[in-house]
Amino acid sequence: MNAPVRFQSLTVSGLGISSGDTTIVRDVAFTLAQGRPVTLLGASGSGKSLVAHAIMGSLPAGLVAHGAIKLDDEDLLATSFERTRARWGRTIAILPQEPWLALDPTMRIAGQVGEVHRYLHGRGSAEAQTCMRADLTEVGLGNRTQAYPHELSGGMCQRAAIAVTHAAGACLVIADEPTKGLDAALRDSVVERLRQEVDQGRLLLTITHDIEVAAALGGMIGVMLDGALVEFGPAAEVLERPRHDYARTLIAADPARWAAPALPPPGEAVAAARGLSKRFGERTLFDGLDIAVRRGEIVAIVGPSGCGKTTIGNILLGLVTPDRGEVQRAPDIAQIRFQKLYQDPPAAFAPHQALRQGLGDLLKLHGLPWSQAEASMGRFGLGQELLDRRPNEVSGGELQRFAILRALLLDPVFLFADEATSRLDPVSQKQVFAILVEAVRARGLGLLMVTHEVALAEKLASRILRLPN
Amino acid sequence: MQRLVLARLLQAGLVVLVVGILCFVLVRALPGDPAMRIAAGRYGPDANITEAAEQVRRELGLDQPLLVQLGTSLGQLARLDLGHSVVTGLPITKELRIQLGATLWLSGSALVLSLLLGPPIGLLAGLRRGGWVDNASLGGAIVLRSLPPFVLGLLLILIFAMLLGLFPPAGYGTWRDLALPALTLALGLAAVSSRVARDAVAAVVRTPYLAFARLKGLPEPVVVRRHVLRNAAIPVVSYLALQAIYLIEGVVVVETLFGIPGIGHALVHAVIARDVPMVQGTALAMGLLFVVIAAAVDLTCHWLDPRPKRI
Amino acid sequence: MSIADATLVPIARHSWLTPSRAAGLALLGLLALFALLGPLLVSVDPTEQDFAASLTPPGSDYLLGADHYGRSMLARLAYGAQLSFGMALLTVATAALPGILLGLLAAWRGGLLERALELVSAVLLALPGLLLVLILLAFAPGTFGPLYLGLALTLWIEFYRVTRVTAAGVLKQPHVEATRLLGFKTGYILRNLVLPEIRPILITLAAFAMSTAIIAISTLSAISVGLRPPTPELGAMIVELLPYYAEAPLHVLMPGILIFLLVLGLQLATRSDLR
Amino acid sequence: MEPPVSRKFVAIAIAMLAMSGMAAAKPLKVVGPWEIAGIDPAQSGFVFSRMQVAETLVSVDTDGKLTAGLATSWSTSEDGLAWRFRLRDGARFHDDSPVTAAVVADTLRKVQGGAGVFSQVPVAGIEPDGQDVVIRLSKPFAALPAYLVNFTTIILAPSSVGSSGKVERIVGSGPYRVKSLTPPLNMQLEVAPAWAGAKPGVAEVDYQAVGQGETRALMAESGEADLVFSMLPVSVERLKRNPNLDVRIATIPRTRMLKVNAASPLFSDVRVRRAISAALDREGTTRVILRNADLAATQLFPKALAGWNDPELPPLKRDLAAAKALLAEAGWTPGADGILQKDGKPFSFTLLTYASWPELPPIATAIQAQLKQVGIDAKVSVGNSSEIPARHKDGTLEMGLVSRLYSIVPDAIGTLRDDYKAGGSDWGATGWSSDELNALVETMAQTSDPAARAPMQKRAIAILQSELPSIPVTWSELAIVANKRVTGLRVDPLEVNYGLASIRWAQ
Repeated sequence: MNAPVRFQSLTVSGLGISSGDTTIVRDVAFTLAQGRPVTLLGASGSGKSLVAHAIMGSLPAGLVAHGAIKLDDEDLLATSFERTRARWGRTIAILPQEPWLALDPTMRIAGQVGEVHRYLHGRGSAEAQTCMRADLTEVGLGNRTQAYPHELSGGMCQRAAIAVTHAAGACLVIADEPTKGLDAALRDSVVERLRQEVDQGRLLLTITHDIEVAAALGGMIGVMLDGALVEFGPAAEVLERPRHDYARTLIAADPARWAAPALPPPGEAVAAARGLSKRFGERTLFDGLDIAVRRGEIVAIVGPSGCGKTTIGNILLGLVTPDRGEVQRAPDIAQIRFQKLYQDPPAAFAPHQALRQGLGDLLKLHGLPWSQAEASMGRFGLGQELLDRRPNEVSGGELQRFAILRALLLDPVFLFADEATSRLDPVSQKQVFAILVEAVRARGLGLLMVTHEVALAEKLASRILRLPN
Repeated sequence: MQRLVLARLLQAGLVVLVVGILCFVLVRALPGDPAMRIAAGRYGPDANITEAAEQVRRELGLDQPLLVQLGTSLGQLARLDLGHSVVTGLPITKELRIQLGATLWLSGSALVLSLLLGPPIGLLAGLRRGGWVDNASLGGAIVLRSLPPFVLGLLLILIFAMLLGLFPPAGYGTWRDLALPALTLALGLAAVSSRVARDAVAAVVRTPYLAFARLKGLPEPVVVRRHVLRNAAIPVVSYLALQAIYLIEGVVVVETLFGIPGIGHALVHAVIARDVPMVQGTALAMGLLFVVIAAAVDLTCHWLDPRPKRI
Repeated sequence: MSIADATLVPIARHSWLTPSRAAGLALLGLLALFALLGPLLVSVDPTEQDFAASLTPPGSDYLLGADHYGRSMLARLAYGAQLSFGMALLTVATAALPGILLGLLAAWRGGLLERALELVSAVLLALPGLLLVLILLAFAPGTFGPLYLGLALTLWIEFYRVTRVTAAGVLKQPHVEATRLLGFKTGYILRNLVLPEIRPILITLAAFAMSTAIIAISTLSAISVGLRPPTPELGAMIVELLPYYAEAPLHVLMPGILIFLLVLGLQLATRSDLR
Repeated sequence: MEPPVSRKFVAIAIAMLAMSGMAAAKPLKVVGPWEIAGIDPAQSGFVFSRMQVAETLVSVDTDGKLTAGLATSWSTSEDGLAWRFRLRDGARFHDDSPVTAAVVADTLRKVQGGAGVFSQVPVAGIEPDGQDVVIRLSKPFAALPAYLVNFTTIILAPSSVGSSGKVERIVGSGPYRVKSLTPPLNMQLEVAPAWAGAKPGVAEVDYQAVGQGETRALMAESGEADLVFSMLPVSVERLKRNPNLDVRIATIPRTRMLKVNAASPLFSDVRVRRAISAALDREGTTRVILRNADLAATQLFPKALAGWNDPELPPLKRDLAAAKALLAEAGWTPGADGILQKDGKPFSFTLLTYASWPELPPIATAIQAQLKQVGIDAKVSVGNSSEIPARHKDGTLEMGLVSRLYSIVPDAIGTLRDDYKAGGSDWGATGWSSDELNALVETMAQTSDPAARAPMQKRAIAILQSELPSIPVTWSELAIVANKRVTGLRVDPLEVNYGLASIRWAQ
C-alpha cells in the first residue's frame, strides 16, 4: 500500500551532537527530497548512525543534538519529546540494524505488524488483520505471517521490519545499516526494497558502509569522517570523482577496485580434507567435499549464508568433527599454529578484559617479549592507547586488526578468516586484507577465507570453492 | 515437548524411590528408641511412656530386623499404599488430605497475593529505574526480607487483628482466618519477586526489540503490555517455581503461629515422633508436588518463549 | 539501544564503588567490627543472670537494657552478632563452594556428568529442605554442626544451578573458542573468562543466601529445634523475648534491627546497577 | 446511575454487615493448647472428657472431692475386694443406644489391658450385674474410684469401635456430641439430643487448638475466642487489665522438678542434692518466668492438694552459703575455671528437658545460670519428652527438668505409688527408693479413712523432702480467660471437666 505523500523534503543544517562538553558530531548539513534519497557512507564510529537517531529523536541518554532538522518547515529538534514520539512510525520510521534483534523474539510477526494497525491507527482487529496480511504479502512474507523471528532468515526479518514501517505509514524512512551481516543475495533484495520505497514517494535516508549499496541506491551520497560530513554530492559524482582524501580512500577501498595480490607459488598442504560430509538435523550441508590449503596460498569459500561455509573451516581447525571424511593437518606442527579470525570482532575477545591484559597473558603463556607485540602494533597502525580499552570500546576495524596481530604472534601456518571483514567498512576491510596478504606472502601462511562477497573472493583468492545453497 | 514430559516422569519416579528409601533410612538411623518417641507422640508428656513403648513396639513390629521393616514399607509404597500414621492411627491419605490441603490453601493464596503485590511493583520499578518506586520497593523488600516470619506475623496480627479488628488473629476454616497468614507469607515472597521482576523488566527495556517497538510508534502502555510483560515474565515465572517450593515447606512457623493444621507443622511433629509413614507420605507429597510445579513452569516458559532451547 | 557509533560515545567509566555500594560496605564493616570486637570489649558474661534487672529498659547501668533473665542485652547482642553472622557466613561459604565448582564442572564437561548432576540436584530439590535440616538436627540436637550442614545442603543447589546455566552460556561464546585456539588451558578460561562473567550474579545470590540462612536459623529456634540455651543467637533472642513484646518492645526489636542492618548492608553492597 | 465502583463498595459493606450478624450467632469458641493427636481415648480421651463429650464412671468437683459421673453411686465389700458401681438410669449414648453395664464392663476390660493408669489397679475381674458394674480386686485398693476418673476410662458406645477393633468415632454419653472432628486442631460440638440432664446453655461449641501462647492471648484480646485455656504467665497481667475479659487462675496439682539420677556418682550423695536445692533461686525464677512468686515450690506438693501439703515442713529455699558448704563437705572443691572438681572430675552434666511445656526450657535456662554460681556446670539440652524416660531406662540420665501431674488420678497416691516404687519410674525417682516410703504408700492405697491417712502422708512428704530424689522447683497454675460475653464459667484445677454445659451467653 502506498504511503500518502505528506512531506517534500528533509533539511539538516548545522547539526551537531555533543555528550556533555565533548562534541561528537559537527555541523552536518544535507537535504533529501522526494525521489532523491541520501546515503551516508563512513566507517563505523564516524557518527553517521548518530545523525540518523538525531533525526529520529532517539539519541541515547546523555547525547544532545543542536542545529536544525527541518521536515518541510517543522523543526524536529525544536519540538517536545511527546511530539517527537508521536512522530515515530506515523511520520518517521527507522529500519533497525540487525532486524533479527529488533523484532520481539516471543511474538509472531503477524502480531508485530498487526499491532501497528491496531494501536497506532486504532483499526478494528479484523481490519488490522487484513491490513497486516497486505503489508506482509507486499514484502513477500504473505505465507509466513505466523512465523516467529527466529524462524526467519536475516533478509526476511529485514523485510518484516519494512512491513512494520509500511504499516505505520511513515513517509520518511531511515535505514540504519540495513545490510549489516547480510550476504550478497539478501543485500541486493533489501536494496531493491529500499528503491521501491523511494519510488513510492517516501523520503529515504540510508546509513551504510557498503559502497555497492550506496551506488545501487543512487540519489545523493554523503561521506562522514570522525563526526563530520566531509563530502556530499550526487551519487555518480561522488563515486567517480571524490574530492576529499578520505572519500577517495573510501571509494578506492571497494574490493572491486583493488589490485590483485602477487603471491609466490604455494608450498606443501598444511590442512586438507577428503570426502567431507556434514548434516545439521535434516539438512545436509555438504557431502563428499574435498578441500586443501597449502602454504602461501589464499583459498576462498563463497556461498550464501547458512550453506555450511564456516563449518568447513571449523572442521579443518578440528573444532567440528565431520560425519564422514578424513582430515589431515601438517604433522609435527603445533596445534596453536592453526588460528581463526571471527566475523564479529568483539565476540572474539573477553568482554571484561582490557586488551593489554589479554595480550599480556598470551605473551606470557608462550614466552614472547612485549617488544614483538609493540612492533607489530606499530605496523598494523594500532595506537598504544587502545591497550587499556575493553573490546567494546574499540572500533571493529581496529579490533579485527588486533585479532590478526594476536594470531600472527603465534606464527600460524594456517589461518581461517571467517567473514573476517563483513562487518567492517571498506577502508578497514582493505587494511585488514593488506595485512593478511602480507602475512601470506612473507611467512607462507595458508589463508582460508570464507565470505559471501564474490567480488572480494575473486580479487584475492588463488582458488575459490563455491558452495550451492 | 515429549522429551520434557518424559524427563519429568523419570524424575517423578526417582523422587518416589529416593524419598521413600531416604525417609525410612534417615528417620530410622536417628538416635533414640523409636518406640519411646512414638509412645510420647501418642500419649503425651504425662503418660507412662516406658510401659506404653513396649505395647507400641509389639503393635508395630519394631522389634523385627530393619531390613524386613524397610521391605514392608517399600512394598507398601510400591502398592501406592501410604499406610497409617503410627501416632494418630489415621490413614496417611486422610492426614495429607487435611494437612497438605490446608497448606496448599495457605500457600496458594499467599502466592496469589504475592503475585498481586510483587511483579506489578517490580514492573513500575523496572520501568523507572532509580525512581522513587524503585528505591521504595528496594527498601521495603529489605525490611521484609530481614524480618523473621514469626515477627512479621505477629506485627500483622497486632495491626490487622488488634488495631483494626479486620481479621481473626488465628484459626482455620474461613477465608478471614486465611487472610493474615497468607499475607505474612505473601509479603516475604513479594519482597523478592518484586526485585526479580524489576531486574527482568530492566533487562527487557534495554533490548533493541523494545527500542524498535517504541520507534514503531506504539504508545508506551501498549509497548509495556505487548512487549515488556511477556518477555519479562519468562525469568519471573521460572523464579516463582523455586519460590513455590520454599513456600510450601517454609510455612511451618506461620502454621504454628496462626494455628493452621498444615503440612509443615505435621512434618515437624512426624520427625520428632519418628512417624515414618507420615514422614514418607509428607515428603512424597511435597516431592511430587515439586515435580508437578516444575513441569507446569516448563510448559509455561515454553508457551511464553517459543525460541528453541535444549533441556 | 544498539547504535553502530556506540564506540564514539565516551563511556562514562563510573567507578565500581557506587554510593550505595560504599554505604553497604561501610555498614557491613561496622557490623563486622561489632561482631568481632564487641565480645572482646564487653566484659560482661552474656549468660550471667540478674533477676533483679529483669527487662531493664536501655540506659541506666545496662547500656542497652537487660532481657527477662536480667542478662545484658549489649553483651548478648555482641556475642549473638558474632555467632549468627559467623554461622551464616560459614553456611553460605560451604554451600557456595561445592555449588559453584560442580556448576562449572557440569557446564564444562557436559554430557553424562551434567545429566547426573542435574538429576541429583533435582531430587534433592524435591526433598523438603526442612526435612533434611530436622533430621540432621535430630542427630545432635541444639548444636551448630547439623544445623549448618542441613542449611548448606539445601542452599548449594541454587549456586549450582545458577553457575551451571551462566557458565554454559559463557562457554558457548566464540571468545572462549578463540582463547582455546590461542593455546590457553581450561584453568585460565574458567578463571579469567567465566568467573568474571558469573561473579556479580553469584555475589547477589550469596547475599540473599546469607539473609536466608540467618532467618532460617532463627525460624528453627522458633520451633524449638534451634541452638541450645543460653547460647546468644540473634534469632533465638527474638524468639525468647517475643512473649514480652508488649512490655519491652525495644528488647524484641534490637536483635531484629541487627539482622535488618546486615541484610541492608548486603543488599546495598551487592546492588546490581541496572540503570 | 452510579458507577460500578461505588456499587462494589456497597456490596462489601453489606457483606461486612452480614459477617457481624453471623458473629452474634456464632458458636462458643473455645481455644486451648492441646492438639487432638488421634481419637483413641488413651491418647486424647482428656479432650472428650473435658469438653463433656464422653463421661467417666466417677467425676470430681472443683476441690478434688469425687462426685457422680456415669455412675451415680458406688460401694465396696467388707474385704474391700469387690466394688459395685450403679449406673445412672436413662443414660444414653449419642447414637441413642442405652448405656448398659455390659458395655461399661467391656470398655473397662479393654482399658485394663491398655497402657493407661487403670492398668496399675490390681483388678481380678470386671462383670456387669443388672444396673451395676462389679470390679473385683486381687487385693484391697481404696483409691479405685479415683482411678476411674482418669480420661483413659471414658465410656464409649460400641458403635465407636470400627471393624478394625480400633476406636474410629467418638460416641459418648455427655451433654455434647461431636459434630465434626478434624485432627489435629479442630473439633465442633453440638448439644446431644440423647442427653437427659440439664440442658446446656450453649447450643454449639467450636474447639480450636492453638500451640502458640502469644496467639492464644491475642485471640482472647481480639474477642475472637470466648474461652481460652492456659495463658502464658507473661500475658496474664495484660489480660487482667482488659475490661472485656475475665481471667481466672487456679493452682493445679502439677510440680516442675529436677529428676535427679541418684545412682550417678554426681548425685548419689544426698548432700549434693540438698546443695543443688539450696542453690536454686525459686522465688526469682517464679517471679520472672511464671510472674507469681507464690509458685516457688517450698515442698513437693502445692497447698491446693489437700492433705499432701504440710505447712510445718521446713521450706526448701535458696542459701548459697549452705549450698557451697554442703558441696565442700561432699568433697567438691572449686577448680581453676571456677567449676567444682572431685578427684580430677569436673562437676558438669547435661540438664535434659523438653518443649512440650513451653515454660520448661526457660526455667532450665534459669537453673543453668543459678547452678553455675555455685560452680556446677549444667548443659541445657531441649529434646523430646520421651528422652527422659528413655535415659531413665538405660541409666544414662543425669538430671532432667520435668513437669509432673498429680491428678492423673485425683488422689495423689496414684502418682506417688508409681513414681517412687522400687526401680523408680519415667517421671519419678531414678536410682533411689525407700522401703519405708513404699510401705507407707501401699498401706495408704488400701486405707480410705482420711484421718488414718494423714500421719502417713506427713511422713511420706518428710521423707521426700529430706532425701530429695527429685528436687521441686515450682508449682503451677492454670490461667483461663473468658470473654465477658459468657457467664457460668467453672474452673476445674484437676482439668477433668470444663463444665461447658453450665456456660451461658451473658444478656
